[in-house]
Amino acid sequence: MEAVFTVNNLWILVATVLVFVMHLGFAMLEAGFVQRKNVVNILFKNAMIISIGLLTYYLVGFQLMYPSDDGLIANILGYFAPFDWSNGIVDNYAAAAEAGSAYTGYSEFIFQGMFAATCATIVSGAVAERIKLVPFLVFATLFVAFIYPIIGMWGWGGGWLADLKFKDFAGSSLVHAAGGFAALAAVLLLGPRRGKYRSDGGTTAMPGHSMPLAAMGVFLLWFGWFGFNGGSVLSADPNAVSLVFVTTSLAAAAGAIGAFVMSYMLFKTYDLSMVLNGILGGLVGITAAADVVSGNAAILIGFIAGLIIPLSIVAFDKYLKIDDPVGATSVHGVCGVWGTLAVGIFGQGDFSFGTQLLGTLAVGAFAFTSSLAIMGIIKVLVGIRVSESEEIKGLDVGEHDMHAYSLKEDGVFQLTVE
Amino acid sequence: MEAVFTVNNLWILVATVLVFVMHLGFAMLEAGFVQRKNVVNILFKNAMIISIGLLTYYLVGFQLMYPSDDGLIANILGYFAPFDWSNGIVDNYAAAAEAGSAYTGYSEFIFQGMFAATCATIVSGAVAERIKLVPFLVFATLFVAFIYPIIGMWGWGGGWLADLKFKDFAGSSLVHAAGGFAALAAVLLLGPRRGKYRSDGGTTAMPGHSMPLAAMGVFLLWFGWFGFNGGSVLSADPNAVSLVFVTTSLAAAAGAIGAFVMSYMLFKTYDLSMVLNGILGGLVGITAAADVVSGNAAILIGFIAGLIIPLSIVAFDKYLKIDDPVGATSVHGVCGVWGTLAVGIFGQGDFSFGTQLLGTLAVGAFAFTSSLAIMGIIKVLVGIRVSESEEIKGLDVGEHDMHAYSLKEDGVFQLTVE
Amino acid sequence: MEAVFTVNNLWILVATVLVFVMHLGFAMLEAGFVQRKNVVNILFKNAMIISIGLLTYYLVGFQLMYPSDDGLIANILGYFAPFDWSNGIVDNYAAAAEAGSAYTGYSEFIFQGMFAATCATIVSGAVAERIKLVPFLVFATLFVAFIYPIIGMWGWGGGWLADLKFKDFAGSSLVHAAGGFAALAAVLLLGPRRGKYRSDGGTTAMPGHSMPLAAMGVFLLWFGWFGFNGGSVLSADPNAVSLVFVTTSLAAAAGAIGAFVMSYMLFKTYDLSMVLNGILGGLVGITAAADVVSGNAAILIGFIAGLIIPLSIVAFDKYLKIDDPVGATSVHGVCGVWGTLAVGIFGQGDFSFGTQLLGTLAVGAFAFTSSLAIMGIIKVLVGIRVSESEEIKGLDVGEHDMHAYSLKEDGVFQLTVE
Amino acid sequence: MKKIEAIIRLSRFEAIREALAEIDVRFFTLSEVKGFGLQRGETLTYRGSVYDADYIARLQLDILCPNDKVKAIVDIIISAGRTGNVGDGKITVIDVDQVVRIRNGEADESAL
Amino acid sequence: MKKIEAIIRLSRFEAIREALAEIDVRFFTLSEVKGFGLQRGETLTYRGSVYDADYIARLQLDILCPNDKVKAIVDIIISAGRTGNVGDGKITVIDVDQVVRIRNGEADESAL
Amino acid sequence: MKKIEAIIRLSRFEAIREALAEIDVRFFTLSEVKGFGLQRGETLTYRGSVYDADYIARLQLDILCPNDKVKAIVDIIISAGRTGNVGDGKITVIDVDQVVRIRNGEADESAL
Ligand SMILES: Nc1ncnc2c1ncn2[C@@H]1O[C@H](COP(=O)(O)OP(=O)(O)O)[C@@H](O)[C@H]1O
Ligand SMILES: Nc1ncnc2c1ncn2[C@@H]1O[C@H](COP(=O)(O)OP(=O)(O)O)[C@@H](O)[C@H]1O
Ligand SMILES: Nc1ncnc2c1ncn2[C@@H]1O[C@H](COP(=O)(O)OP(=O)(O)O)[C@@H](O)[C@H]1O
Repeated sequence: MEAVFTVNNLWILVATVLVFVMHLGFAMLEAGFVQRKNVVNILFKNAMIISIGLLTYYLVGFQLMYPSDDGLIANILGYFAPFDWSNGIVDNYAAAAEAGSAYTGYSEFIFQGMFAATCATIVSGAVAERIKLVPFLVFATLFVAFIYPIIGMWGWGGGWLADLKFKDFAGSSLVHAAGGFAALAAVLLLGPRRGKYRSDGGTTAMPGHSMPLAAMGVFLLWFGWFGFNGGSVLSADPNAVSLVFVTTSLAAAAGAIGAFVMSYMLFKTYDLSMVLNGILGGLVGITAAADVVSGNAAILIGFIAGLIIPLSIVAFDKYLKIDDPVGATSVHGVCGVWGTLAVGIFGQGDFSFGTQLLGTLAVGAFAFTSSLAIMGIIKVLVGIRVSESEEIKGLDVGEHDMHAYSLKEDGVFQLTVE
Repeated sequence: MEAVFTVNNLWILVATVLVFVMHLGFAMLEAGFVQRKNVVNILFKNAMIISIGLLTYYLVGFQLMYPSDDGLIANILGYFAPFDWSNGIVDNYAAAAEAGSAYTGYSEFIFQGMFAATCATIVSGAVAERIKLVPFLVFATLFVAFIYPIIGMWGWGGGWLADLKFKDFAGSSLVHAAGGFAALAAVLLLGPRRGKYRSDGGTTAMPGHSMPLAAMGVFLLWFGWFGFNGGSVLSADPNAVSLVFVTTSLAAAAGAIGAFVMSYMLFKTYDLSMVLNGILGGLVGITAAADVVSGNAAILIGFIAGLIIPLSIVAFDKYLKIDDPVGATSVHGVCGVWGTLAVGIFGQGDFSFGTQLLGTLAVGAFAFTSSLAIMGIIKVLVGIRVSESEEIKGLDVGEHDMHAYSLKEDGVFQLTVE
Repeated sequence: MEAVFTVNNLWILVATVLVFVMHLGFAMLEAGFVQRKNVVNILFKNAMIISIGLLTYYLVGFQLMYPSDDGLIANILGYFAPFDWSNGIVDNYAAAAEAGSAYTGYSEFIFQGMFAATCATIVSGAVAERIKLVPFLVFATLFVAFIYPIIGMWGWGGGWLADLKFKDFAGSSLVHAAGGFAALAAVLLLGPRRGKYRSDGGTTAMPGHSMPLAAMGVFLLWFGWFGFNGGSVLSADPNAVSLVFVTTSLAAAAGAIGAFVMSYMLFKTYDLSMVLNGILGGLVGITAAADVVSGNAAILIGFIAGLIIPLSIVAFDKYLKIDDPVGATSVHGVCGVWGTLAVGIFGQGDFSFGTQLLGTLAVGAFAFTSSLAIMGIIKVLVGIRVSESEEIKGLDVGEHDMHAYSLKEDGVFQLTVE
Repeated sequence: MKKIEAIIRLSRFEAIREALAEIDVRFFTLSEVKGFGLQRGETLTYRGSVYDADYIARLQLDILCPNDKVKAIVDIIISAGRTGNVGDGKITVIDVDQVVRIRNGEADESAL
Repeated sequence: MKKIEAIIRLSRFEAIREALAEIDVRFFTLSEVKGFGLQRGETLTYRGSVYDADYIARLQLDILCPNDKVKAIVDIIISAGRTGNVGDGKITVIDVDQVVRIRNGEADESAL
Repeated sequence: MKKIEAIIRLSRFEAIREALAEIDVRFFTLSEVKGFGLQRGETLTYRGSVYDADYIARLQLDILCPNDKVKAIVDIIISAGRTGNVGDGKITVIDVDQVVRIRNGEADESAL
């Protein structure tokens, strides 16, 4: 039994490493999708978010999400304390395994910590190219400290959604829709990038500066998702983990096809950025149901997510005039909701569409309103948007006194934009 | 025994994740080796191939490659059906382990699926910068649906090569030479890039647009190869997997040295692109023999593969006038053959050089002729090559209406080539 | 027990793969931090170092580091021989596990080999943009063949530091400070880049050419560090490995915060390159103590390392006028020393600050003087620095006849600098 | 015929282009240049070393036109290109001997 | 002396260069410019927003030459640079007061 | 007024800029160009194919100035830009009809 415990624990740790890579994936995806003048800024935010996220989750988030007692208040709001170091260790592996435990407390913390930081990262792409650095970091800290853990506790920490048998395997709602709706709130408060919506009613295309970075980001996210979904089995159980690998991969693949088809129908071209987002949509879509559907259902879930992506992106971008440079609201928000509902449609087991709908709406509404509140307060206090002149010259020079791609060679000269 | 089953299965899954990363490796390598105007196109193809590959293998390829009965027809051609979902699960881990099984059916499918997609990717680099998108995707689909599984079945699915005791551990022939010879067929039908061979008999250098991307791709491929070869042990057996890690790494390293030496002798310069291809040559070379050679032999196999690389690339490029922008025919085709033969020379065990030769020729010939047939039919029906004007302006604008590196900042302006 | 052995061995192999990725991380980090005209050169060096490093370690280094007898001479200098292939195999897994063994000889070799190559890579960044290629490769070979193994043997191969109970868990001193001090020696012999220190006493900023590559490198290094530290547990022991994951991550995160704070205080801007180096500083800092400190102590160790980074980089760069383009001396040298000392301050167990100080000084002094000697001899014999005109036009054209980012499209034209 | 060379701000380009189109000047050649003048570049920092990016990205607009259109074009660029801040740029007018259209060899005014 | 400025297609550059070499014109300066004229740029799409890349990449060839070589050079560029499609570009000839070779201070014709 | 166009080496730029500043010429426009002349580019190799990079990166410095400053500027550029090796570049002086400052419409000498 010691061996069983060890292999289960090892998988959680390997999965942790894979989820960590998702932060690189997000960093590259977002860097690729922003303009050249804002690249340092987005990289800076990504490097800080994983760091702040882990520390905050250690100091506050973890205990809030997995409250150790279950009194009334704790059940709703959890409580506030750092991760209890003495809970990390398992005394007797064989006994623990016998008792159904699959990993140490340290493993649990670090695996969950990577998730928490992921959720904050989702917001950073949507608000790119115009948000002030420090206010954003404050928001991210509060988000990981309170909003994410409270939502997580509802579904995974023994809260009311868990009691209702709401099913969200690895977090279509609890992570992705939460991040997506928080992003939506932030974008609404922030407004579109300067020049995005013209006075003639048209929408200006603002192409990302590097498709190789964006593509790399998506491949790395898929790579990391094997840990995100596979690790959410919370053991190395062969059937469960391998099933999740298959459903996750098939959904991602089908997401690419769905986006390929729909974007061709809409735009009459083969749009790489849509196919990349389609893969992510498929991954987000399968995340809630990855362990309770067949391969065929996984393909369908992913394919539909892929179809949704171009429609949703265009709807936000052109019709609702909500400016989200990386499509986080569509990928994580809309596909997160779809994935949660898909459990109610395709899930093999005792799942209720109504509960799924209720759960995802509750999560979305809470993430949205609480983010709106926090971001709104920050906006009132110190402002959240860079000045117009800083936006024109770019946040790299404005916030970081730096270019992403230096033009200086041997002291010859250095270019400034405007 | 449950623990043994679990750890074996876990390794296959981790190896799956590593083989997945090879797709990112290929995408970056190929993107780095093409011209700036064709980067979106190559990324698009890579994103689609992994997606189409997995789905096709699920729907057709897997059952064809591992036919469940072994009647006469099945033994030659396999049969046509989607992956049988109910075969995914293992009922009793301990019993399965006792019976020698090391992983679930899901694990087998997803690990093999990643291989299948890899094989199709090999072709994409060789035909880069001039093939039409949709015809290529159709070819890739048919390749993963039929050609690859039939070849795979011969050697790994109980087919005639298996009966002859042909040894190809992880696919020097069955994956790499198959891909390399398919690439050769495609390139022959397609012709060289415009301007590559001048009327004065000279060869125009068409440098890849980004060496950092190419180098990243090679490191990622080496990274993934630990799963490709290590996972092909098909269990986590400590001696076997660790032996394979050592031989694989030493051969890759020796491949770099071989290419370093030979390219310096030929060109009197330190050619990064050759050293990168040398690493890949070493990896392809060791793939057939990775579990049956010593460290010294692995070094020799890799070193010779490294020596072969510059010779073969120059032979194809300058003398045979076969235009392969990434060197796939040399890396996968020629080194694949070399690796297969090396089993007959260095392999510790009962291996016959003649059988190895027969096997690799059969695989190469079948991959070549069947690819020639499929691609030829597509060529006749709809054409496989973009128009000259599209080739001049680049496939990114031609097929995707997009630039890889946008020149547009804030709506100021956007550059078109010609 | 067979299962326990298998899972332990599997973790060492997975950790090997992760440490391998650190080479990609270094390659990208260093490529990002050099000027555009020296990118091919740095990539070439990184591709060669891992290759040369593994082969050299196989041929010489491993036996020197882990001498099989322990006579007087062996205890000090080890002895010279290739890795003994027959030692790779374990006959009976269950028996071996019972006897406390956790992995095969092959696993040990390949895991250690990746470490050895890492140590040589540290030097390559510091000497970038002006060192001659072949002399550097000769140095790297000798470094991996002799200097690193001798130092490693002292601490990990039963040498005198081990006898003194010097504690260096995964190599803050034995790997990182060794590399950092070797880098310092090389930089002193080599001198600063042309134009770096002006006649007016000022320091010229020479910005790296690509922040996305640099950021990617740091994320990949953090990724690989899970294997570097986690694998140094030398088994998959759940408590130990998961504890190490937590301390490693928290220190890296705190390093980012420390560098954020200190660089803002010093420069009044949010310097991405400092935050990236801060993460690395935190990782190097925790490496000696990762298995013997609590989360709080890990945060403190990382945070202090992060504070040190900007101070140390500025001290070297501006005041000592030691020109190290990537900050290897600060990240690996200074933080390596700090990490070793931190064991004496925060380590839970019987550690002596004095021994830690003695050990890190001995390691630093030996790495420094022996590197100075080797590099000095090479300098006298063949020279180590490229010519001034080569430095101006860049090493890519000078040593490799190649551009990192080709400007040639379809044979239209090709640009040379000067 | 004259060649008008205008050094302008990137951010005024769209406005100038639209204004020129209104007086039917739709053909020109653009290049990216670096300007050094009264307006100074940003102060940048790299690993603690502060340096000035003395140069400012500008666009140079080259317009070939008949003599009688020069005044109109110059006036349009001044009004559409002005922000009033230091750094708005300069317009230069140079005399041209000859203009030929490569496509058909048409020369001078008919080549414009 | 004159300065000839030719705005040409990227794809005709090699041909023009070879043709010029035949009449012994081997020295010139090139710059990358963006042309706006009758020929329009590609239509691009990004995440569903269609936009025109109004500008077309062109090369500008600057050749300094004595007055008597102008006609030959212009003719060569016209014949080697022509595709016959809209967008072949323009050649401008401008009078130059003075040319100096930095290396040795040689002036005018001997500086060419 | 004149427009001085100097094609110079990248590596001489700083020296020229400082020398110009000493005679109070602090405003100019730079562009990156590719030079083709007596000095030849590097020989490059890609996957075994050797090719010449015929072109050499150069900077073009455009300086607008009153007639009486031309000689001083040309002399300064010659002395600060010279290495004595083939490839130091050329200075061209062109007559300018008119210069206008976009910011305030000031014309000619007062616009400089
Ligand atoms: N004497 C000059 N010669 C060439 N270009 C000049 C000259 N003076 C100014 N310029 C160009 O005009 C741009 C704007 O000039 P600047 O002096 O900053 O502002 P303003 O024109 O508003 O006075 C400069 O960046 C430079 O490109
Ligand atoms: N009036 C002009 N002023 C400056 N450049 C011009 C002018 N007209 C054309 N050009 C340049 O010449 C190029 C070709 O011109 P275009 O009108 O497209 O074709 P054509 O010369 O064949 O009629 C344009 O892209 C532009 O760079
Ligand atoms: N006739 C010319 N027309 C335009 N530019 C020229 C001409 N001759 C030289 N140049 C420019 O001057 C640069 C230096 O010229 P080159 O002949 O190499 O050296 P030097 O001026 O020392 O004789 C060239 O690279 C080119 O940019």
